[in-house]
Amino acid sequence: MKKAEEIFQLLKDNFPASSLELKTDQPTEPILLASALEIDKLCLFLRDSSELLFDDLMNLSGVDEPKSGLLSVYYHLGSTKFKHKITLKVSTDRNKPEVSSVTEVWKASDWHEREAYDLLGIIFLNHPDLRRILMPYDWDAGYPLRKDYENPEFYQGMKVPY
Amino acid sequence: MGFLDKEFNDGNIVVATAEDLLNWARLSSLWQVSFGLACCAIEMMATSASHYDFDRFGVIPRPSPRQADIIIISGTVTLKMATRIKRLYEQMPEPKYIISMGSCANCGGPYWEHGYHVLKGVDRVIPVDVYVPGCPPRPEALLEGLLKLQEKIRNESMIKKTA
Amino acid sequence: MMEVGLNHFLVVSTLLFSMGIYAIVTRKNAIMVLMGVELILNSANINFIAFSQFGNRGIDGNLFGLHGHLIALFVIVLAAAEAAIALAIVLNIYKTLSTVNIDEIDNLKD
Amino acid sequence: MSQDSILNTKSSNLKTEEMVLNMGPQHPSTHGVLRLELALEGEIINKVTPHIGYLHRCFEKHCEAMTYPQIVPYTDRMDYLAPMGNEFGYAVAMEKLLGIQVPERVEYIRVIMAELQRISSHLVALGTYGADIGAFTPFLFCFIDREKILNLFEITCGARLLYNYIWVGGLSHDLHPDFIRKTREFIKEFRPNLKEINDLLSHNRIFIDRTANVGILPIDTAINYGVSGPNLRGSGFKWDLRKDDPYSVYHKFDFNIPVGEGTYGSVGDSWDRYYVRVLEMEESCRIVEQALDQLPEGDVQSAIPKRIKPAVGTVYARVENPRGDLGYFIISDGSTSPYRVKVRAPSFVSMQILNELCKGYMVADVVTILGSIDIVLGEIDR
Amino acid sequence: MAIIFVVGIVYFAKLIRPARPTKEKLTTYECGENPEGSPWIKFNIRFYVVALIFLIFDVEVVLLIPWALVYKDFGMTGFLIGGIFLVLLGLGMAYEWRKGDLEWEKPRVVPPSIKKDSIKPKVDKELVEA
Amino acid sequence: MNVYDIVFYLFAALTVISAFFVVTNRNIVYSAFFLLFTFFGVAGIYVLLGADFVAIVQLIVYVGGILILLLFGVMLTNKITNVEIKTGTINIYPAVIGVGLLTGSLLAALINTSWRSVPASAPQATTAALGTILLQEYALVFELLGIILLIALIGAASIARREA
Amino acid sequence: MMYDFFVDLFGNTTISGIISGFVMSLIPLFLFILPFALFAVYLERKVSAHMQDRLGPMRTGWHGWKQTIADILKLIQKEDIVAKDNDKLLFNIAPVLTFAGSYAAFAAIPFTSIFIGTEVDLGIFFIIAVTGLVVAGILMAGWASNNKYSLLGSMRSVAQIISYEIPTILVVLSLVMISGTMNLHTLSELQTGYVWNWYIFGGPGAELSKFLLIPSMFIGFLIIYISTLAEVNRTPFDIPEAESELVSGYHTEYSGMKFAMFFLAEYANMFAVSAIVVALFLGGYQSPIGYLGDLIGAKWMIPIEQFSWFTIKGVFFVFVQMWLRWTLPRLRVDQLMTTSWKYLIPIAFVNLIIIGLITLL
Amino acid sequence: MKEYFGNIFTALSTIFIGMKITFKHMFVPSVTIQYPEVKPQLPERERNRLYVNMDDCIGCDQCSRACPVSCIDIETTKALPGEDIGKTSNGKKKALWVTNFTIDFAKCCYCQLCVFPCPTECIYMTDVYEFTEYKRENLVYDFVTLTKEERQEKRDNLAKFNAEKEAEKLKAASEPKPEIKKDQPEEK
Ligand code: SF4
Ligand code: SF4
Ligand code: SF4
Repeated sequence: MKKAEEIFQLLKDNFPASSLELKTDQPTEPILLASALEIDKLCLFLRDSSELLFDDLMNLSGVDEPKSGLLSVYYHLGSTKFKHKITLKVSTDRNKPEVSSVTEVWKASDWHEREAYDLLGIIFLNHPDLRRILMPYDWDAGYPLRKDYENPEFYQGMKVPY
Repeated sequence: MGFLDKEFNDGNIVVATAEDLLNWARLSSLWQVSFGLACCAIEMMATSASHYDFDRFGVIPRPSPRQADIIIISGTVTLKMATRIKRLYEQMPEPKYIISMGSCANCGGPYWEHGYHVLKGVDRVIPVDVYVPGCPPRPEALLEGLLKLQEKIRNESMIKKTA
Repeated sequence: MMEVGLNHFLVVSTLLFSMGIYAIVTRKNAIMVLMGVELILNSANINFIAFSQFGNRGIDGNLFGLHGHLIALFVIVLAAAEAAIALAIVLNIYKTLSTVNIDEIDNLKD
Repeated sequence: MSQDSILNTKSSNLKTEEMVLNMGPQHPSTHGVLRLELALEGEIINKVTPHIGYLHRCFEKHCEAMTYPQIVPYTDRMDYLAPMGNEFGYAVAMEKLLGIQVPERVEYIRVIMAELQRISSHLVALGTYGADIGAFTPFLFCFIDREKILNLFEITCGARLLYNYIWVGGLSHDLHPDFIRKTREFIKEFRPNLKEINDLLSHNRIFIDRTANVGILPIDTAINYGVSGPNLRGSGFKWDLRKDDPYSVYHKFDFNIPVGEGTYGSVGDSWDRYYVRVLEMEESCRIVEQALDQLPEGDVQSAIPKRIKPAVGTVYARVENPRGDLGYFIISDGSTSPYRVKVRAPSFVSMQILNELCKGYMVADVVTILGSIDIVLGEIDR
Repeated sequence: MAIIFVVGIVYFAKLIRPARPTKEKLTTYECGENPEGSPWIKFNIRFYVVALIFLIFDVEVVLLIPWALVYKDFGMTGFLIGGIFLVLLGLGMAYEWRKGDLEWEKPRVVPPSIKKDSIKPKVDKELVEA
Repeated sequence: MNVYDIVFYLFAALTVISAFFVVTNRNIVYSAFFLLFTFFGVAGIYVLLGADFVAIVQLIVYVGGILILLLFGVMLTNKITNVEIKTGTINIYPAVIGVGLLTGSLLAALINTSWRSVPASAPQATTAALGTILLQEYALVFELLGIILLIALIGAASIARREA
Repeated sequence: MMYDFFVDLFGNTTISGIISGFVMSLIPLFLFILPFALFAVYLERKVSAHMQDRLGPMRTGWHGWKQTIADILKLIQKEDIVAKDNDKLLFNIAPVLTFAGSYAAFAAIPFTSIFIGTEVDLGIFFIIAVTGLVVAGILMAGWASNNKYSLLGSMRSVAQIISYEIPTILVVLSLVMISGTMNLHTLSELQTGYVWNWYIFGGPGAELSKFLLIPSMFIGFLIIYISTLAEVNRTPFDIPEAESELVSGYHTEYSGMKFAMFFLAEYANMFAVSAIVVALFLGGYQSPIGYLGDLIGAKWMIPIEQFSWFTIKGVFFVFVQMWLRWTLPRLRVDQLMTTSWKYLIPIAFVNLIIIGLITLL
Repeated sequence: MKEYFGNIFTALSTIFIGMKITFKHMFVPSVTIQYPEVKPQLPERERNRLYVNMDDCIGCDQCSRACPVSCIDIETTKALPGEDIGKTSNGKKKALWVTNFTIDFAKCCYCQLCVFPCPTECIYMTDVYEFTEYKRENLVYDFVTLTKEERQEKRDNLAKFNAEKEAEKLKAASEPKPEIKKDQPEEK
């Protein structure tokens, strides 16, 4: 069982070059900010380091933040052995949203990432099979969970709005 | 062109009795495509389970639409699913009937406003015979819908039939 | 038309036989050829049985007539064995050469 | 439609041609509108490609448009076999975000409801699993018992399937005066029925032949794929959020966590996953009994905030739903409706393992394995 | 007779049933999907092998019928004649069993496993668990 | 012409016509299915010839066994990807002429031959009698057949099994 | 009657047998097969309902007895779809062939001592032979449907039927060895008397061999019942139409009356195989307790009694089939094949040899 | 070998056990409720079709705002100052004509969220579930007791009243006022 601060310290020691930041002003749990393109290596370390063993990717969620022009991804990690948890957040440019995929680290992230791609348009680099998952494959009206999404009038001849 | 395709301008007694018989057969043996979409499907399953027992009405599930008479649209129809439902419906042989079960199938239900991927009512793709309201409708409500459908079939007539 | 007798059966068998031959000669598909062979065997069987029915009953009375039946039986058995093996061979050829057309197989051999 | 099939390209040098078989969206045993694209070689599965989203009802978009209390009915509609659990999870997450302490009685009632819901959900899982394998009678027996649970819920909150019962900070109704008596009665009746189902199905030789040694899931793979709940426990891993990450009042009850033992095959096969559910129902009965014994008095609505307007921040909370870890990730921007809600639906995550599990098995086994994962499409597609 | 009956009833049905073919209706059913590819795949060779074994056994059993009817008249000799035949049959059976031809296609199980460290980590080797 | 004759002509027609379809149809699956009727017709002819046992054997072995085997074979060996499964034919004209000549000469021969035909005896149940002959005279053949079948089984199975 | 007429006509028992069988089989068709199939469907629904604490059809007539009639009337009205990719000719022939095959089998079933469709000496083998037609019909249906489920379903169905034919024949063979006849009628006659004369109890007589035979006969009975179950594709052997995998197998594409043909054939077959089992092992039409007609001296009653006995026994076994179906899950294809090839056939085989030896004693 | 016979034995015995159970169930009375003849006893908290007691409704729009589905459509018209609309049963004075109160039961998800905030408890759930319709439009229920003409009259009255007031104000200040806002969102 490790506190977020300790984990942060451990990461800092192992990735001196990376830009890491711990946001502790949250009402519930602290958030560890990381960089989008290094997240895979970071995660691999988090998973395999014998002190951390974050073997469980609890959740992965994409968030649209149009005010700051960003798309973010939150990772909620847990360890089944030590039972500690950590929240990671990476942000990427809304116009060129690219985040390294963590599918190689946790297979569980596969569909989560596809979903984030499908609904928010975040592109996960190195993802084995980045296709739309929930929306139809031929949906071309954009990414529905973005705040500025407009629903199309028709899809395959069917009226969409009420 | 079969007997049922024909229209009779005036109903003589033979046509009328034959029609009653055939209508009776049709309404008492409504085989259903075993097909569920969402939460309503669970209530549909409950309806065919022992407590409500669809079989009492002669409704048995058929896995293939080719042998079915009714399709119960039980749940949310999404845009992705709508084309499939249409095809399924098309593949059923005439005469065929549709029960739209639950708010979602009726008009999008709770998802009518913000559901960007929800078809607002299955009647936009296929013609619905009976709308059963509820979210989900109680099994009794579905049974009532079925009875209503049977009533509709009973009153169907070949005399000046328009279908 | 005359009463149905030995000749009638023989005619049927002849027709079957020639159609079998025709299949063997003209069809490229090995399985088709096999079907032709089956037809020929059938026609032979008709002959056997027709002869044992109408033909010479031999010295030891009626029993001789049944030998034809037995031989037909044996033929059927052998036909089954033949079909099994021949088809297995065809399948094997197909597996290797991806075709069952005889002439192509011929070409592929070289 | 061009992308619909990714398996259209077949390498020409393959000796045995691959056949692509569609299962679903309308298929009797895909448990809803799931489409599986099976790449077969003979009858052996080379690859299973699940296509989901046929029931994508835009839950997350709705959350952004709803106020916090209005979201509850929508959470019901995700895992429609266990709405109480979904509401519970949402309530836990929101209370964590708001920092509310709810009265004891509320927590007890929530636990009772969640456990009854677990039983009812597992009953459906069992029943449909039997039906998938061809035994239709156990399916109906399960539904008979489930119907009794639904009646319990109905007297409490008036709805049979989607309850809108557990609210942030409280409950919509207090228990019905008859509830406790009826629940005890139900549990008394239920135990012999469960044994009957066991005799009829679980230990039937044909059933065992169909399920044992089919779809073996090793622990480390399971964790890596994020598999949770009975599926993970079926692999022999003792992991239950009710014990390992306790929430609500679960720490006050005494119950076991059944794990798969490989009774008839290897640990982690379909039979184990199935049987873990059977055993869990018994444990749930025990929890319900204990909760009924200890049920404190109190007001169930006292802690419901008049207006829910949490501070800016994020929360992630998870509960043990019948299908596994159900997590809610809520971002609040300080208004009356959430900025973003993301649900970690257990079936959504568990479903990914399907391809791995099915490889090398036969067409019939896909049904078995899929059934043993026990998915609910409403939750996968949300 | 049966044939006449069936044809008759089907024709009778044709008289009354409606026939309203539409394009979609005439597509092949495949769970509501567009049928993909043709069903005419080369399928399992097992089917063939089963048919083959069946054929041989069928023939042998058929040959046994006349024997079974009369072997009692021949006493032990009769029984032995058929017995030897049966033993041959059994031999074939045993052979097939040994060679695994009686097995239908069995699941070829590859329990799933995960590849660890598939991306080359840039972290200290000591910290990484194998 | 009595009923016997009618039945004969029925069966003969069935046999010959379906056999004709078998050899001329370009779709090999059709050929195989028509073969069913040919075999059926031949079985009928056997019955007319008083060979009830052989007829039954014909049905069991040909219809129930060989035909299925052939069908499986056809289905296994044809890449039937949505094109009609056709089999090519070769040298049709020479074949037609040749076979026509052959048939003609055969028919001529058989009609011109006066077979020493005796009237058909009233057929009786043949099975038991067949069994008797089998055990009395053909015991060795019987065993030989067993061996042949064994060999066929082993051979065919191992050929089919062999991976190319 | 009919039979004698043909004997007069041809002076030939075998031919007359078969032909008169075909003609006479028109009678069972309307008198028995159709009503029975309808009744069986109704029975199935009722039995399953009651096993599941339900009620089953209730709303057409008293306890829904008119339900299946309505079903058939409805199926007649249904549009009959022949999809554009189907092979029209074969698609249409297949149900006819299947129905004809399943129903020709009825020709050889001895319902009473006087009423029997045909006196084919090869009775039982005649039934086995005509199942070949069913097999071809199924294969045809699957092929013509141009549908993956149908094709796979029909292939499996055929593989299953042929695999289970061998244990059936082997058991039949062992019975032929004991009784020395293949005629179902004669076989039934042999089992006259009381229950202990039935072949399941070792057959008539009271020698030592009879008692030695009892265990073998029991095994034989089990084997033949199981394999006939498989031949008519009933649970636990209903893989070809296993709806959870293959939608509904080879008749997925069939609608309307053609589907009804398959449907009726299935239920007719259920009775046919039960009848075989009854005729072979359970005394056929013989009463287990003697005849009332004998008792009161009314000879004319005996056939009626026999007919009822036969029907009762047959329906009982149909009932058991249903009972099994609503109890058991289904096997997987490979398990099904294993059951046949590795369990039933070897056991039937050994059983055959043992019976052969015992009979020689 | 032992396994071989063991398999046979377990298969037969478990099949037998199963058959025993199903056979037993043949004689267990069925649990079926024969619906159209026998109607189930519904609990008092049953949540089905809503009912609005229009006599008590004060047109406060609380229910509509609480509804997640926005299937309640309320239009109110202010009563004229001198008009007395009456009181609700718990003594609240009404000040608005409810000129339109429709609930679209085709959309409603029967969540009961609209019931709780109502100040006069005039909207509540009933146990009526049998209201299947052949036409979807029939599922939109209008609870207003006023006739069409009366509604129009009220609206006209208010419009006239407002116009008069407007005119007065215009006269008074001769500056434009913003338009009167409607209190429910416009439907698409
Ligand atoms: S109507 Fe309600 S219960 Fe039915 S599918 Fe829609 S949300 Fe679910
Ligand atoms: S029950 Fe729910 S959905 Fe229906 S009107 Fe009330 S708040 Fe709206
Ligand atoms: S909350 Fe009650 S009083 Fe207010 S508008 Fe709705 S029904 Fe009328």
